[in-house]
Amino acid sequence: MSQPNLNDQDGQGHHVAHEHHIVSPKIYLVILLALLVGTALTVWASYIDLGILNPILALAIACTKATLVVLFFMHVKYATKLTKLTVGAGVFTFLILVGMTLADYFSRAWGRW
Amino acid sequence: MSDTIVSLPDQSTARIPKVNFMSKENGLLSWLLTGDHKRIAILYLISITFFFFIGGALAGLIRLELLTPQSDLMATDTYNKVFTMHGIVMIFLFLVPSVPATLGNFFIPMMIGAKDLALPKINLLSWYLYVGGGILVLYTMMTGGVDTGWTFTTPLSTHYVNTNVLSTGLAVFIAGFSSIFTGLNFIVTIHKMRAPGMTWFRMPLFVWAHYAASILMVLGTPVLAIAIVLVALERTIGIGVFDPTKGGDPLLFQHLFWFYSHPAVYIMILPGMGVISETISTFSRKRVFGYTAVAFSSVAIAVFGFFVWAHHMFIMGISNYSMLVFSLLTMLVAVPSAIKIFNWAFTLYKGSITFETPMLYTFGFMGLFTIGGLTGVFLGSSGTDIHLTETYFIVAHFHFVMVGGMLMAFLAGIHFWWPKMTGRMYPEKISQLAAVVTFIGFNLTFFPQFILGTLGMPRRYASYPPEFQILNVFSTAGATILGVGYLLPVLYLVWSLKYGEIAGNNPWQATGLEWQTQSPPLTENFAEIPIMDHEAYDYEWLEAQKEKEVASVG
Amino acid sequence: MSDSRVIAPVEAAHHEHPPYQRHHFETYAQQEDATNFAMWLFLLTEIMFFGGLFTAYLIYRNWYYPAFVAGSHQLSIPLGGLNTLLLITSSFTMAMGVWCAETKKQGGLVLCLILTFILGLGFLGIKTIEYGEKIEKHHVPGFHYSLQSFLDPDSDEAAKAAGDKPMALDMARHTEVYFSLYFAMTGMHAVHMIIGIAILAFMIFRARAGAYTTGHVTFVENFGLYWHFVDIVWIFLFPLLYLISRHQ
Amino acid sequence: MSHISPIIWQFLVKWMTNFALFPPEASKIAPQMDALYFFMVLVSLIGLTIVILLVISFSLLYSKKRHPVAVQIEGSTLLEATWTIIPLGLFLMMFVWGSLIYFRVYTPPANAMNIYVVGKQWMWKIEHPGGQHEINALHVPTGRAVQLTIISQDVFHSFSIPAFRVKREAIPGRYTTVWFEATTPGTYHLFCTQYCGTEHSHMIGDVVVMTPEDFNRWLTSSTSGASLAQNGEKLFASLSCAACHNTRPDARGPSLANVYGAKLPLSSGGTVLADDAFLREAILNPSQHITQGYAPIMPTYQGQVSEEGVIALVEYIKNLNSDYRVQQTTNTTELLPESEGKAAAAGQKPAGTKPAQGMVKQ
Repeated sequence: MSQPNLNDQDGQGHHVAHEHHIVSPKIYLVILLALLVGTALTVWASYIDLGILNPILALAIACTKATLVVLFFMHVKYATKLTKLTVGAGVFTFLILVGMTLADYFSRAWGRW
Repeated sequence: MSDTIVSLPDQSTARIPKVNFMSKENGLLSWLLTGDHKRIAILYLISITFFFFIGGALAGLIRLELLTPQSDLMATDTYNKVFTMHGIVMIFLFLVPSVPATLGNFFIPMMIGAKDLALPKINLLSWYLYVGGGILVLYTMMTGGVDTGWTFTTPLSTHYVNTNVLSTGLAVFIAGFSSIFTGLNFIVTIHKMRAPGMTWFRMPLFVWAHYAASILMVLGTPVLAIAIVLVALERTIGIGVFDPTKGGDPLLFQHLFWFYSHPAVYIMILPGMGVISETISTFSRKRVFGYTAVAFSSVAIAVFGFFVWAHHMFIMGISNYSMLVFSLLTMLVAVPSAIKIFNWAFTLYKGSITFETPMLYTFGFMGLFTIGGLTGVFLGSSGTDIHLTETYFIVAHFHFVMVGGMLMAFLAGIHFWWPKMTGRMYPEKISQLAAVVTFIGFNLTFFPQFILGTLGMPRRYASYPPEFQILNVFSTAGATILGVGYLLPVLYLVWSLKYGEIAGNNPWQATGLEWQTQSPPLTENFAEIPIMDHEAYDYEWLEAQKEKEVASVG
Repeated sequence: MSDSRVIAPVEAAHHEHPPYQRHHFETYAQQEDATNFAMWLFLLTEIMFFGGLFTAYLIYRNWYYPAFVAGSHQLSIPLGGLNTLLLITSSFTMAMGVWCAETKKQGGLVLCLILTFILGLGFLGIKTIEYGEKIEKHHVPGFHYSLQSFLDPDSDEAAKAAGDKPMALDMARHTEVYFSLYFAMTGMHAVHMIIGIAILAFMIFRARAGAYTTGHVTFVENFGLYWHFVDIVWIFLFPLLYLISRHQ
Repeated sequence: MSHISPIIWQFLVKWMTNFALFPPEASKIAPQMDALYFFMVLVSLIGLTIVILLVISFSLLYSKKRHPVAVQIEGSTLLEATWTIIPLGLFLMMFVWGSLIYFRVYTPPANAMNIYVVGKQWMWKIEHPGGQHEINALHVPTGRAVQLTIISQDVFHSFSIPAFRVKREAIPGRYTTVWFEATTPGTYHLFCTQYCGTEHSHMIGDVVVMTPEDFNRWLTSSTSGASLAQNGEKLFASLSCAACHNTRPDARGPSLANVYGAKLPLSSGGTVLADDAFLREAILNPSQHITQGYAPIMPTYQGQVSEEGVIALVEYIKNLNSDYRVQQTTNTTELLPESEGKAAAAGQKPAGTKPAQGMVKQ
């Protein structure tokens, strides 16, 4: 937790021990637009034959959109290290589950078992 | 008496404090709607004891059936139901919540100097979920039981049995959420509710162990939940995710199931290890040897615990490359446990040791857990796993860890904190007897099973070739002794509620914050929030405190 | 961050607790922090819950790619796309709702919550239409599952429009795995939506009484996190389920 | 010993005379696995002894009576490093040793004699290449590598022979293999070790190890007339496989002669080794395994051929060294009585499966 900030703009603001960012609606609007553009982009991209890149591109766009939501709508950009670590831990364990299971399936094709 | 550290107040004048968390409000509703972590812990203690004895009775039936090679006491399908219910009750309704939901619930806030867990309502909800799961399990038992084994192996559980898989699955799902909420609550509490001065490395190791176990609960349990949802969907509407006839892969279920169920064994054992750290320090009057190493080994077990699940599937057709990776990681996860054992042993070095009941259980834990852990390496090494897996060797191994380890630790903890929870001492002599009886009974029950497993006797068999009978007779005889060993504490602990000696604040002269307040504690735990100005297990600080008190009184 | 303002904290005397502070917390900030952290931990369990489904999806998509393509062609991009728009917009209105609560704009909060509620309902409505279509075509896995659309794509408008070729029977059968996952994943997502909408209704009721605009915004914030999480799940479900190889 | 009751006495005598710590070593791999096992037992005993000695000696030396005031010790990096590194080293050694044995058990030699095993609730069906069928029994010769190709017809089973120290899961929908070379004639236990439902504990049998001469005698005495490959040939004919898989220039499918063990180019790119598992997959899920140059027109035989039928077909294709026999079957397909081939092997759906499963409703 950061040190108390006495630079009170809200006048009657209640006490909070850490800086509580309020993200402005402008940013929300920009993010909304970015998400909508991302959706359009991902639909458009799926109609173009990019071979192996198709799913990768789709997932890349989805990841970008998710990151935007997490960072801004969910305020993680302004959150404590602990929250960031928590998100990281979630993604990490998710990747362990998906990655190590898939690794088993892919490597089954390499050997005779 | 110089061979004990027990220091009780003068029994002729001592009284249980009038105001404490139990006396504060009366009536059933004040318990059922409570937000007090201590009351919820007591509720949990009563309910898990109930389910422990149900599971124990089922274990008794299993041992009775195995007295003879034929399936003569019950039919094979009854036997299958009995061992399935034994597994489900013991794992989901006893072992997973045993230490965390009772002792952890009661003492984590007290140890870190908080008034309560961060989310008291969620804590109560978690108990209700537990009870809901428990009632569903009882309902399952009443309406014919289930015979999938606690592992719900597909496609057996989805297509080939006609028993109550759905209600059992729902019960496990619900009990799983109870466990998630408990773990979540602990993590938040440990992060956000520590008293001033209570830095991470001043926390008792009990708290560290629970922190590690909670991470596993929060991240592992949902995967079990989704696996069970998919099994239920497959049974009801026939989706084909695990069904080989539709192109699904039954092995995928194993992956998802063990992704939870392997970490689950660490959920079960880590809190027990936390108890041992407390008792061994208290009864040797010494700081735990290598505090940091023990703390980090808990976290290491939690982290590595997520990378080893496929060692349950070595012979089940995972790729040989996966086998290599998972076997290697399994060997790595064994190391932190070895570190803990040696650190505990060296905590005794140059201590001033006394042998009260919790310490006897602790010694029992150390011996049995060492055996349980080392035989785990037999199974983690892929070569010997081929021969030993799916036999009684496995059964013996996890009973050594779970019963020899966790249950011993649970009993050590219950005896250790009983004076704090109730304000009264348990009777020392008979409880020491119970500890010894348990240890003997346990070894007689489960050691022969290692030999049975090596000889090749498969697990989950209602009948077996006659040459295995003798070892099974030993095992059943041991189970009888073990049963006595487990019944004794219930009797004398209940007795002590009324007739036990008044314990006073700190009968063991222990250092934890929970001992520096009255017994039983106030609803708010402390008259005022303590300030932690010393390291954990600081016996010199404790001596200084005592001298200060004497000085102020004198 | 020039765009975002900082509400500055004021050191509060310890004995003056706001009414919504629970007794076992020392300060309100501690309570806020703790509940927020708890919500994040809960979302972690949600990630892992969906993680199992995504694992299954990725495995079978690799095994039965043609079946997944054909199955995906049965889904309507306009409906799915519209749903994505609805959900993203509802995420925006929810974020605005949190902003209104933080800046104590009661009217704005109620409006945002109602908009979120309507958008959420709209999403579920469209999902119902889509499910209805699947039921009509017997694409629900289970005993009445029909392979008609995949063995004979000319008989099926969606398959015809996508230019599907008739599939071999063995691969066509595996479309059932695709639809199993489709229903499991979107179904689980819909369950989360339904829970969210129920909580939203409760919150609208409370917000009109002014519950969240007195400075105690944790509940709105935490619900916002939940709602955004559900949105994120859909952000992945949409390309994974609807947009497999549309270029054929 | 008169005060010991006779029953307990008998019991003790029985125990002393039957006492064994490990099962008989009846295969080549068994002594190797036991070496690792006993090494681990030794390490465990030493480890356990160290822990017990530490606990007991410290308890005696530093009990409160003898040592009233504890000396506070923080820890010792050197000691902790010792008991981190030594167990780690030992565990890694066990890992490497164990993995070597694992690979040995699951890598059959090329010249191994192949026996098929089908697990179903609740019996083991063994099929020898010569057409000998066994239920819950397995006859094998000594001194010869025997490979088991195992599959389950319904749920997970596990084929375990403790005396050979081998075990392999029988998985529905997939072949698994294990091999052994028996050394000592005798009768040994055969268990199903994976819980598989009500009669799990009755899914046991005997493994009979015989000298090669005895084994040959047994083979000739228990033949059922047709070999597995011959059964496969009949099935091949009755399913009209040769209509496409022939050598005619306009053949719609690839010729199957000498296909076993070959590396086949796939139309999806890459090559695949045509082993048992591939042949099975190609029969049941043909469109996923299209050989280069051929159209994906082969129908699936999922639900039409039982696992035993597939085994017969696989065995037939394995032994197909020339197209001569195929030509013969092409010509004689019509001549074969309709029922014979199907009755021989084309089967019903796996028992216990719900009837609607895997059925196609159109």
